Amino acid sequence: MNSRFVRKTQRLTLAAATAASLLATGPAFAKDTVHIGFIGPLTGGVSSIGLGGRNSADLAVKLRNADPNAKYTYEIEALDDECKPNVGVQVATKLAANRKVVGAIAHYCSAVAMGTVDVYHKFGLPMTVWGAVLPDITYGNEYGEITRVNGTMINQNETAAKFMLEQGYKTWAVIHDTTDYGKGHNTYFTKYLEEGGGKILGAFGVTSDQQDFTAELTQIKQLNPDVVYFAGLTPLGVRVRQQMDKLGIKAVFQGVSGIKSDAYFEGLGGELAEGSVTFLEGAPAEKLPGGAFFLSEYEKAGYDSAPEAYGPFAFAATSLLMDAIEEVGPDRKKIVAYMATVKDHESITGPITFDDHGQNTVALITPYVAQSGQWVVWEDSEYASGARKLPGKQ
Amino acid sequence: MTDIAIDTPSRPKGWLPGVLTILFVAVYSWALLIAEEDWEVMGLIALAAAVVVLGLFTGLGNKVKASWSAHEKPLNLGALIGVLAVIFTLSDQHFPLLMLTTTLLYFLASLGLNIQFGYTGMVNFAGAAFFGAGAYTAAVFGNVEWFPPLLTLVAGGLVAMALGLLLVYPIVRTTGHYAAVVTIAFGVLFKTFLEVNEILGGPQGLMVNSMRLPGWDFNNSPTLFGMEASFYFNYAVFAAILVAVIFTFVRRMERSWLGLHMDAVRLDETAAACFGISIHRTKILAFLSGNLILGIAGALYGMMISFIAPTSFTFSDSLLMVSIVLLGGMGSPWGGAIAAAIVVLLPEKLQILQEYRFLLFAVLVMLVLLFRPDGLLPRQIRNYFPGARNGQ
Amino acid sequence: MDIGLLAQYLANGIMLGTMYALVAVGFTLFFGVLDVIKFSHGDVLMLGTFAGFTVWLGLEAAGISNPWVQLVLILIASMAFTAAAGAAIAKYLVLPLKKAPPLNTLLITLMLGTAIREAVRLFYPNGSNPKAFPSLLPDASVDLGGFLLRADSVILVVAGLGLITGLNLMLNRTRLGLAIRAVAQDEETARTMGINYMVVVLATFGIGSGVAAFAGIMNGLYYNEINFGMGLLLGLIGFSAAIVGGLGNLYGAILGGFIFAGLQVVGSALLPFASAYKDVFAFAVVIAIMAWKPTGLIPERTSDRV
Amino acid sequence: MTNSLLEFRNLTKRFGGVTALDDFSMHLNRGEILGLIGPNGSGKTTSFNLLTGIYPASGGSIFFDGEDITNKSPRKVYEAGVVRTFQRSRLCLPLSIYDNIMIGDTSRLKTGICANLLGRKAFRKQYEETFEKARSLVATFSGNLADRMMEPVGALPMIERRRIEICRALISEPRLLLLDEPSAGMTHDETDQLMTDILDVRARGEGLSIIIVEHEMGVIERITDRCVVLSYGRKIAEGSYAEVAADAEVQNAYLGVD
Repeated sequence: MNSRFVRKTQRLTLAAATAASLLATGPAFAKDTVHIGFIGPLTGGVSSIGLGGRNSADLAVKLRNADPNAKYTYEIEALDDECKPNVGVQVATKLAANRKVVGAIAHYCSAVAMGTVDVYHKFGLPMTVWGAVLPDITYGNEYGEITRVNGTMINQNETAAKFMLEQGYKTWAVIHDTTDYGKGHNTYFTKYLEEGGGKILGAFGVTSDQQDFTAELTQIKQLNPDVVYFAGLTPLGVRVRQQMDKLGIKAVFQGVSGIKSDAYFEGLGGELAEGSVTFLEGAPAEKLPGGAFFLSEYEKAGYDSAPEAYGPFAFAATSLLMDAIEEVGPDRKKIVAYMATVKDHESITGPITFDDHGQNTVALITPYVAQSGQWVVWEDSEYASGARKLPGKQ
Repeated sequence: MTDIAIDTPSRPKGWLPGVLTILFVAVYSWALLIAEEDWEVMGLIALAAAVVVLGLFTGLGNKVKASWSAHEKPLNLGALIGVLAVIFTLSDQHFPLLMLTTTLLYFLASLGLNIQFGYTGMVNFAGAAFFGAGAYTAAVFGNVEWFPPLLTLVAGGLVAMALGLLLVYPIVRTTGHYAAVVTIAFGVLFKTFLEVNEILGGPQGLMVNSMRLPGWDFNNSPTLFGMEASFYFNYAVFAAILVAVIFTFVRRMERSWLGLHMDAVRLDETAAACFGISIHRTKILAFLSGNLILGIAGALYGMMISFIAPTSFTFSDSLLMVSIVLLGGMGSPWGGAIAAAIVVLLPEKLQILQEYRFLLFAVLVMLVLLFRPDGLLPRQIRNYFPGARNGQ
Repeated sequence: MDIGLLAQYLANGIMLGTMYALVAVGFTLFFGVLDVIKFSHGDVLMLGTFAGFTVWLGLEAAGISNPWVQLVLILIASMAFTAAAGAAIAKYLVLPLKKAPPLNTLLITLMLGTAIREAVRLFYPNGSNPKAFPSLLPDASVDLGGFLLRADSVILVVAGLGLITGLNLMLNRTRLGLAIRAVAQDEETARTMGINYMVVVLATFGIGSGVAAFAGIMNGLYYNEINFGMGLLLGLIGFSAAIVGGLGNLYGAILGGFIFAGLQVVGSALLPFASAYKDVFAFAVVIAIMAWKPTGLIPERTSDRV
Repeated sequence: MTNSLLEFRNLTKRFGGVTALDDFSMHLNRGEILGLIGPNGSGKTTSFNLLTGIYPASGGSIFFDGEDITNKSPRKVYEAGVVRTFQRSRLCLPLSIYDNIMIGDTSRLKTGICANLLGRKAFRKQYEETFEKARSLVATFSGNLADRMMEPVGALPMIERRRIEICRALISEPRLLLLDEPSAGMTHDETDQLMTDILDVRARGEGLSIIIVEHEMGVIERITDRCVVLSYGRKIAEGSYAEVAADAEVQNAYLGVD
């Protein structure tokens, strides 16, 4: 484990312990308050992820504020993009137009991030993505303001294609939402799957708030694929999975990182969810270098919802931003310059290194399977051990 | 001939109350726009309430009204100058300018709806769709290199008008609830179409290029007296002037035979037809000119916020626009201005309200409909040439 | 087209049509007695469905888990709650505006719909998120060559059609039905004949709303998901269906409901593009029908007295 | 040119199964005042509605000044010179007296967008002229209203509204005026005054013909040249007031003996 990280962790724990005495004696000197922004889907179908992200960012700020060595007091302004691009642009503009805000951690929904990157660039606000996976968010522009701590969907789909082919499946039908997110997943998955020899029997685009999939699924049933690959977010995924059952489609339900949330089980119940497969970049929090520390602090803080899949990334992004501010001061331009130099920066998700597009490289992809009402890392699951079987396998 | 004028011209109504109102409103909006703390905003709202009560019970309001109708032209001009003055004092503040411009554009949209709904009685539940049609047109034409952006604005209006043309046939043939279903269906259809149609960005939306005048990109920050102003300054000034021009036209339309025909059609189609008023012509004219204004407002709005998506133009947004007209008072353009300010600014300013805004406005409109159906600033009786002695 | 596929689409169309017709008859009933459009209908339906959902949560917590018992209790609670809400709206919002222009009623109920929708979103626990509605009906199914006939779908359709038939019988065979029809025909005369106007109006709004709640529960059982926005589209479709059919009588609403469902199914099955275009198609046809028959397919008698 | 200004030929109107007007033929001479009388529901207002194009006729035809105007739009009928008042007052209550009267006249004025919005000088001239015209017309009926031209009609008592409605009909200098129960809700003296005023206006211009539907037989007796009596949609009598009043069938119809 990284030694500097441990030092910092100890420092933080120490800080927490002495917080009471500090409060009693009063601060030795008045720190300046620095405002940073957080944007994510706090309401709507994917709000559990957004709230997890916000809580994690909030936790990072709380821990830093308890640290007597921090130069500034941080205040986080959390805004809701509702996973809608236009709302995202609205709140991003609001955040970026506010001069007090020097940096932001933003977006889980790729479609939203695609709309807002121009706003951050226009206002020169450094923004670090904590959850959106579409490659174009960092690679589709030359904006120095935009960085991302989590991985993109490219690696995810490469692993996914390879993994599923290894399981012996031959044919797929694709349902993707028609945002850049769903289309992107479809593109990369198709590419890697066909390179690996898999066959796509049909692909269907659906809108992100569609209710009824009878038409698509009826056709899919006729195609009779081994696997239904779904590229979209949880609420849509729940509906598709449900209606697959209604029409008697027995294929494996393979999702993308967008369905890796607890809401998937709340929507479906354990029985229907059972055996769904999904992929997430990065190692599971418990297995991450600082993951245990993060999870225990998160629990201690008493948030009423889980950090979810991208909480650790939000925590890491927020910490990174605050590290930058500590280093260069609360100045947008300087922070942007600092971000360009980030290399092997410790975080609870592992070292962060930004390439020339501000993209962190997260090579590790973890497959998950739905087992008894929760997402279980494939290697640890009864499916890997052979105690349970995915549909269509002997 | 008996000639006892009600208002004896011996005591001409002064311009002072009007000017003071403009000054007050200007200072007030400035204060409201830059207020940041909730208590400041609360205080300002309380002040506004106090002023309204004062105006109602001391007769001050009537004085302002009288002053305005006696000196309408100079006072309207004064109001424009007031808005511009506020814009100048806020010239380097991004967010207040953005809000001010949004208010102006919603006001503009309400003028369009007013022609349809307030005057002619054709309720349009697809206001946001036509507004969106303008914005999408701006997005499409804005990306065409050779297309002059000023014309994009006009194109936005024309496309909204052309879409209106598609609906004109069912709309003039139907009345009441049956007509309502036509616009409602269109509003839903429009949003769904944008969502499923990938050419126009699908559910994700589209980037919109900025407004440009010859030699001037609106996304550049102008320099004023050596200070760098916000790029929203461009939009604010442009929107204010646009609103002034269209306001003048809408006012003239109201104060003409066309306006009279619209009222006649709204109040009694059968009687209007019996006096030779062409119901169809009047309705078509009202619907299309209303859409033209909605489209223009939408186009500029799209260019300003630079990103649009189908979810910006939903049925709920259309309802919000109808709310503005109802809150302000049907057929009352100034009422629309006040209502637009309330609907746009209040939730932005009072963060607590942000989440509750749709609920708040829905309840507010219900109360207005139940207890003050004429709106906050009820429409005045038509006066073709205010200030003129004739007829008074 | 393959027979199995065709059957699947047909089954889907019947299901949706029944649901829409149940919503549409409410609009027709309200319009009949008061000549008003109560646009909050869809959102009242949503409210009723949430009430039913809450009852289900309560039953689960209380350990009553027999699906049939649950279903009956949910239906009763939901329909009763919705009926009460509908009657209350009639009493406090619709009747006070009786003398105002009819558009005002449309507007006030539209706004009420927004208010209900927003209130559920904001105040129901975790209300902005979709809720998983339980499957309470047996999920047995018969595979008929590519077409899966499910017991729950059959039960839902039969129950829905039964309810519509019952409603029709009630209108034509009972004293209350007679009174409702009398008021719809001519309020003044009905009053002079000793019909308690207020009771009839409130009963009509109650019945219409209760029937809609059934559609809401049906929707929940079919899609296994409810959310605060579900009433908006259902209400819009119900309204369109009632208008397209013609506000004059119940058959118009039923016809309109099935036409709309038919359009959606045709739109999703036969159009050469994504099935999401089905609503675009259906609403476009609605507009076209309005252009062709400005007072609906089964028009009401004109009442503009000169 | 014939002497008859208006002619109904076998006019029929059915609503569903109800025959509101049955094979009704009559004519109106130029400059004549004709009383159209009959019990409630006998088809008087219906014949007005057919004549003004509000309802399409089920059969028969209407000739006005030698021209077939059957099923012409209300607008065309108005343009031919036929105006009417309504049984239930149909004024636009929120609008001013002037506006309401101008509704009766504006479609003959220039209503193009350019003329109305851009050429405000010319528009103003038009406005000032019509204002004087409307005002002097109102002054004929009610001197006190002539100074309140910019007040909303809704604030006026019913009687004044009736007068405004007649002004609205007369402002366009029509050739045929259809009065549908003008005296409803008025006292005897007020009715008398109103009739005198109408005759006054008629005397000023040239050849205004009038058809009046009225229950007040005193009025009919005083002002009409001729009467047509309807019962259950059929014409049962025609002639001077004295003649029809003496007709047995008419008496039966009114007494309800049939």
